[in-house]
Amino acid sequence: MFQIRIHGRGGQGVVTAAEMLSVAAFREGRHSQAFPSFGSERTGAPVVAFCRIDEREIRLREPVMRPDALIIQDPTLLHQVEVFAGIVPDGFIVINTRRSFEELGVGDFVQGFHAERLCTLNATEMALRHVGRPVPNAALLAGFAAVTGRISLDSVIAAIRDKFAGKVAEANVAAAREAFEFVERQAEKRSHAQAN
Amino acid sequence: MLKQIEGSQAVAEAVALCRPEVICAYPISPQTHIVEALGRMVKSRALAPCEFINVESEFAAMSVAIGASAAGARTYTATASQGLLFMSEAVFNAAGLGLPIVMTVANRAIGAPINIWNDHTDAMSQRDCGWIQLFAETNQEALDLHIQAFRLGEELSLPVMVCMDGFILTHAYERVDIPPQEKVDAYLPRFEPRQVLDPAEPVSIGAMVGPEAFMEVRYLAHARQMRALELIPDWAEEFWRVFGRDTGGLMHTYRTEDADTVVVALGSVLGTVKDTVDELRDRGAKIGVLGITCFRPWPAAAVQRALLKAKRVVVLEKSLAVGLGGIVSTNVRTSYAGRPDSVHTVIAGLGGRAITRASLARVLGLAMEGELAPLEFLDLDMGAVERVLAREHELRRSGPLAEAVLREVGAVASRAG
Amino acid sequence: MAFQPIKFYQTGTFTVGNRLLPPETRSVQANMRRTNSLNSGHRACQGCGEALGARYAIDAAMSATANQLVAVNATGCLEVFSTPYPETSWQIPWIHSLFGNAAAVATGVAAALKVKNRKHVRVIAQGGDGGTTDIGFGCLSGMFERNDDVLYVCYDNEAYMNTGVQRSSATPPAARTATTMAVGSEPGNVFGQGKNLPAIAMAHEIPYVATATIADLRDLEYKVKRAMEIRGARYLHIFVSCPLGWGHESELSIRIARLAQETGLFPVFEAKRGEVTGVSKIRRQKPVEDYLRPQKRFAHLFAPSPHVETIAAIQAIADRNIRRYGLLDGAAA
Amino acid sequence: MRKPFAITLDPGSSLANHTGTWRTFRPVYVDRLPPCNSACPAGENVQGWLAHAESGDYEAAWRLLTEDNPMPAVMGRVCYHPCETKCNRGELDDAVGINSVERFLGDEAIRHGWKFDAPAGSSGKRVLIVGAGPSGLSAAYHLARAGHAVAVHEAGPVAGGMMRFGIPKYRLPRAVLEAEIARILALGVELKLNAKVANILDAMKAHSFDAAFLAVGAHIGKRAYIPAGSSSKILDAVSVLRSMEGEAKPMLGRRVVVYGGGNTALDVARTAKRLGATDAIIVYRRTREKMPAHDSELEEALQEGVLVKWLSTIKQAGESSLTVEKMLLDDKGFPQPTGELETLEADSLVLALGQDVDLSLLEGVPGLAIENGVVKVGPNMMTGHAGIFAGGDMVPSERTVTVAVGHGKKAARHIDSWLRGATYAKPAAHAPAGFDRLNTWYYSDAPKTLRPTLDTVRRQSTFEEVTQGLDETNALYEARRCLSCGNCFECDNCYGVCPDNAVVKLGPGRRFEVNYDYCKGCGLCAEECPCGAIDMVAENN
Repeated sequence: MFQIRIHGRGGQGVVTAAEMLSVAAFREGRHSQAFPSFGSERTGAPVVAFCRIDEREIRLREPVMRPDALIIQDPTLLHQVEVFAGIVPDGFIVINTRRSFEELGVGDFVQGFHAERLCTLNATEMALRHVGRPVPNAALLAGFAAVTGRISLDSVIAAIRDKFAGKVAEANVAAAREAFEFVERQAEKRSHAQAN
Repeated sequence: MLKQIEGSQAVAEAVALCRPEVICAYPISPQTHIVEALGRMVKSRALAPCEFINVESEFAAMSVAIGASAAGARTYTATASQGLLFMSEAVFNAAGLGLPIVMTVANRAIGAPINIWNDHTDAMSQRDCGWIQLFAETNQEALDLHIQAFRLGEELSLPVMVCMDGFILTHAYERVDIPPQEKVDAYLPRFEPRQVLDPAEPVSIGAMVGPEAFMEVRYLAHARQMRALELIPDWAEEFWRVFGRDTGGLMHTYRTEDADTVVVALGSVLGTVKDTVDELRDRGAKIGVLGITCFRPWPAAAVQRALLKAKRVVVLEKSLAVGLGGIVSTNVRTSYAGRPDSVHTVIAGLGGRAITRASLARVLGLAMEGELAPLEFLDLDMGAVERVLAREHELRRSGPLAEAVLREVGAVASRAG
Repeated sequence: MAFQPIKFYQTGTFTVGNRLLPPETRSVQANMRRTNSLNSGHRACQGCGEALGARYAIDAAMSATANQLVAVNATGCLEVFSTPYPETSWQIPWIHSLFGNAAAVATGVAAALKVKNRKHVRVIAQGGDGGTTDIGFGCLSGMFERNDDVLYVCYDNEAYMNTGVQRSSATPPAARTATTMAVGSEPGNVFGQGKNLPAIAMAHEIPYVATATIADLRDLEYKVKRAMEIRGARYLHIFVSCPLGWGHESELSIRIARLAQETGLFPVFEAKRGEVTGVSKIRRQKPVEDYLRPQKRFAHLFAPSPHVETIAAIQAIADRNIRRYGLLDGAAA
Repeated sequence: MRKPFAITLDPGSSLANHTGTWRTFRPVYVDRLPPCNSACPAGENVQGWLAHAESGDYEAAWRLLTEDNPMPAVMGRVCYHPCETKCNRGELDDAVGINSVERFLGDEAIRHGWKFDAPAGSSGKRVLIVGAGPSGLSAAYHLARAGHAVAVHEAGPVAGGMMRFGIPKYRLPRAVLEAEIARILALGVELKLNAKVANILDAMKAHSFDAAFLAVGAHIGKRAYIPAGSSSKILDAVSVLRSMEGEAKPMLGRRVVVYGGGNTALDVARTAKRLGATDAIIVYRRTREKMPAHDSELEEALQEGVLVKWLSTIKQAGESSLTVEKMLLDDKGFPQPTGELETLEADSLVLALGQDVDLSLLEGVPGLAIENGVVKVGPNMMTGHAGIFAGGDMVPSERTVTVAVGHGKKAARHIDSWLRGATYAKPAAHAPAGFDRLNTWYYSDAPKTLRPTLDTVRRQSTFEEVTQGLDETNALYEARRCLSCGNCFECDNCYGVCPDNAVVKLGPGRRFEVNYDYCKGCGLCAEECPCGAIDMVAENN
């Protein structure tokens, strides 16, 4: 079972992200479960959502305590909430930021992680460009897809279209595509760097 | 048809498939998504003919439902928590009048302190109101139970409450199989009311009944629920034949064949319990699970059979009978004749406190070692409790309790657990 | 509206029937084939104004709807005395649910009838002043606001009679009840604004609001008939006297209701969409004493020593009504 | 449907619960005697015939009226209607115009030529009636309808008695009088004119009558001693009025003085005016309050220019003048002379001091008693001599046409019984229907309609009828002002106001009855009955 935890703030589509992720996995014939950290949070307050993906029926209802992957939609949360709590040693971390892990001041923390499982991308900027609003979730999901390879970009796009309609959907799709390519390119660079 | 959708959406689609004629809605979390979805369907005529009525309170919601049902319409509403308590008088009345209303209760705690998260206190507070109470383990079961509920209620002329854990199920996205309309129509016949307000055949419904007949009326209510105990398994089976799913019924057992220890629970927590039990089994423990689907009427005989071989029973429940302990466990004891001491009550998940495999494994371990207290509170911060008690002891005006506890545990509202 | 003196007839339209009037202008109650919707054998007190008002209203509604009627009843005297197991006095489809939810139950019935294409069957909700102005107020207001197709009839006897004459928000100033005893320096009920439900109903701007008394049958029947010609939320507030609770002789029930109107203490009018469109003028104005004296609930105003100021204050209420509604000929409506 | 036990019940099942057992008082429908009926000297069922008139059935009304009084057209003109004086409606607004409705019915009957039903059969008995005045004609009518052979012997040349010789044309047109007399005669009554009965016993024997009713009236004008010169012109009122019916009108001159205070005095004065007198002066000993004449008549007379000298007596009559003495009322109200004299110009003096009865026909009748110039009769109108009855002005009583008609009816009833060897027992009268029993709220406001009157100029010059009749609409209106005191008129109030549906409506004309199985005895029906036709009676247990 693969477990994802998504951190963000109310209004950033954190819950929607988890739901889209589950829909994407469902489209690939897998069982999945998405649920919010049930609360009455208002816009701006820290929010958490979860997603589980498995080949068999998922019965577990506890919150994700040991995530295999983290999606952090808002880097300003890093020092407010224990976003890394319970992350597995070789887990995936996707952060919405224009800076690097080092610049974010969590370089030491991610020392032990596989470099290729760490990913930062400026999803908000991409969202603003394509969607016109700072809703980074679609782009981040695409980034997640790219860095984890757990789901295909097509599934993410299908999930986006399942959730949104018309212009909004296509704008998010565009943002997703850009994010996916961006992360792929980062990976290539990294592998070249290693090669050399 | 398989869909990856939110639990509330799934229930809304199930209700729509049952062709309700009157739906009353009053918003309260976490029930809102269900009636919102139904409202959309009625407005778009996807669900027709149907009257969707935005009422001014839960009390009115149930009252409108009473009127609609008495006039022969298939009637649905949904509520939770404070809402269920606010409509309580009408809830009892609907049962007393024998009106087959179906209501979803998105289980949620009862204040004060106000708390919007999940537990079973709301449904349990109404356990003696005369309604049939069914608890869903998954969204698929929640969906299926609604279809069964209309069939059951209308046949017995009794209202049915379908309980599903608030947020945990209502807001969870998972895979559900939405049955085709023709199958639902085949399973659920037209509503043929036992009594109806009709000028062609006038009757007075809701007469005042004195001592000379009240006992009989109440006995008949009981008898009707006893009859339900016989019918529910049959209909679950018929449901299985039509839809190919073994959902509903009175209860479900999991790995209880050779179990010394049986965990009894209701609702969505069963999933977590089953996973925990698998882990314990892997470590060689002889443990199983008994999931209660039908809490009212209480399936005394069935539970008794299921627990026959068990040496000890751990009842995990999301509600507290303050001053007594467990509510479900009190019911279980009646079906565990002669060995009430071996029934342990574990109160868990009140007000949305997460119930984790780890914590479950710990208390079940204790149970199997015979170390578990008769009444246990899962993951209770005893330190915080003691510090509050100590302050109360010192100060007469020790301030509001809830705030005191929050201060002690230093909780953040958005904390995951 | 109200009475129109047809001078050519011995009694005009003041009597229930009047053999000299053409049949179509006689009252429903004069008809040998009236439905007696609330039938004999009920257990109401002798001279019960509510029993009378209920038969008047429901029979009129029955005749206006060709007997296609369903009634919803709030808890209270009417419900208790009409349907004690094993007997009911109702000849029509009737349901009692709770004290405070008659309006909502009626909404449900109306919704069911609509969805079943049976809109020709009409719905009446009825209750006493307690079930209407107090505990049932929320549901009533909701029914008004949604403009549900229900006629709500309030039988106002100005206190909780079923439970032993306790004060309701419809209890008039100075009146003695079991919870506003005639003791102390200001005996009886307080002088408050009260809860003017017809006015509150009008504030909802529902299609039709009217008041009536059991002393003016023709007017009452006219208003029920009128209400039944309209769709949507309608409210009829009927003043019904209570020999037990008010402490007057059983044969005076109608006379006292008439005095309530003739003093101006109970204005009789009708309103459409929140605007008063008709007023029953006072025929022979009477001082409020005439109304107060026969009722034991006001006895403390006259003995041992007369409370002149209190009586004057009650007269002032009557005078205000007369001004506000133009109850006297020549007075501004 | 398989209804849930107890909470759902079948309609109307409470009929099994007989709430009548709660009752301590029970409503009972009663009939009371309305004041109009009880006040009518002719014993008319006023309320009864008004009820028919209310519903527009004038013939039915007329037939019921004439059960008691065969001359409504006359009554509607000359009756002083004590019924209206007693009418309960008088306490509400104005009394119902019963008299005007009666006249309307009478005139309708004449207009349509309605006839009385022929006698049922013949009794074989013969009755002699002496005098064709109101009393005699009334008796003749009732006896004839009872099947007896009736012969009326009238001394005068025409029938009518005082109705013709005492009441001037302008109050009672002769055509009306003759029409109603003709209708009575049409029943087969034999009328002999100019047939003065010298001795009643001989007359009865001669034509073998089984009984006799004497109604000769009082036609002899009273004289008073007034010193008078030979040339002074003094007449008596009766002769003056009688001569009005003949060819030669009385010569009264330009200045006429009438002495007396009764209706006759007024009739004479008003007649004098119409005959062209410039002055018609009534001299009366007492005040207006003491005057026996009816106020309405005095009013009309004054309107027509008749003058009255109150508190005056005539001392002496000269050739063309009278000496009049002023009087003063003593503390007992009797006029006392003051010695203060004055002279009054007068071409003639008419004495209207009352009338005496000509009793000559009674000489030698054994057992028959006479007192103050009138015949004593028992409660059954029979004189001291078996088989001889008497009524009208010749027996002690108020002398009005209506009283006379009443006597005729009463005597007829007793004569009829006497002839059958029985004694007539008057059915017991109902208790009175007082105003206090009414619930007047229910009656519409409806002031009385006044009958139109002829303008004064023509009243001074002609003998046209002064008071006109009502047309159909206002007669109907007037009839409908009746409160039906004490007797159910089917307003349906009791049926409507019973909270227990315990009053049963029996249908038009059949009134109501109480279903005592359910009546709780609240008393609303009695309280809200407009006409007081329901009593609350204590249950005896």
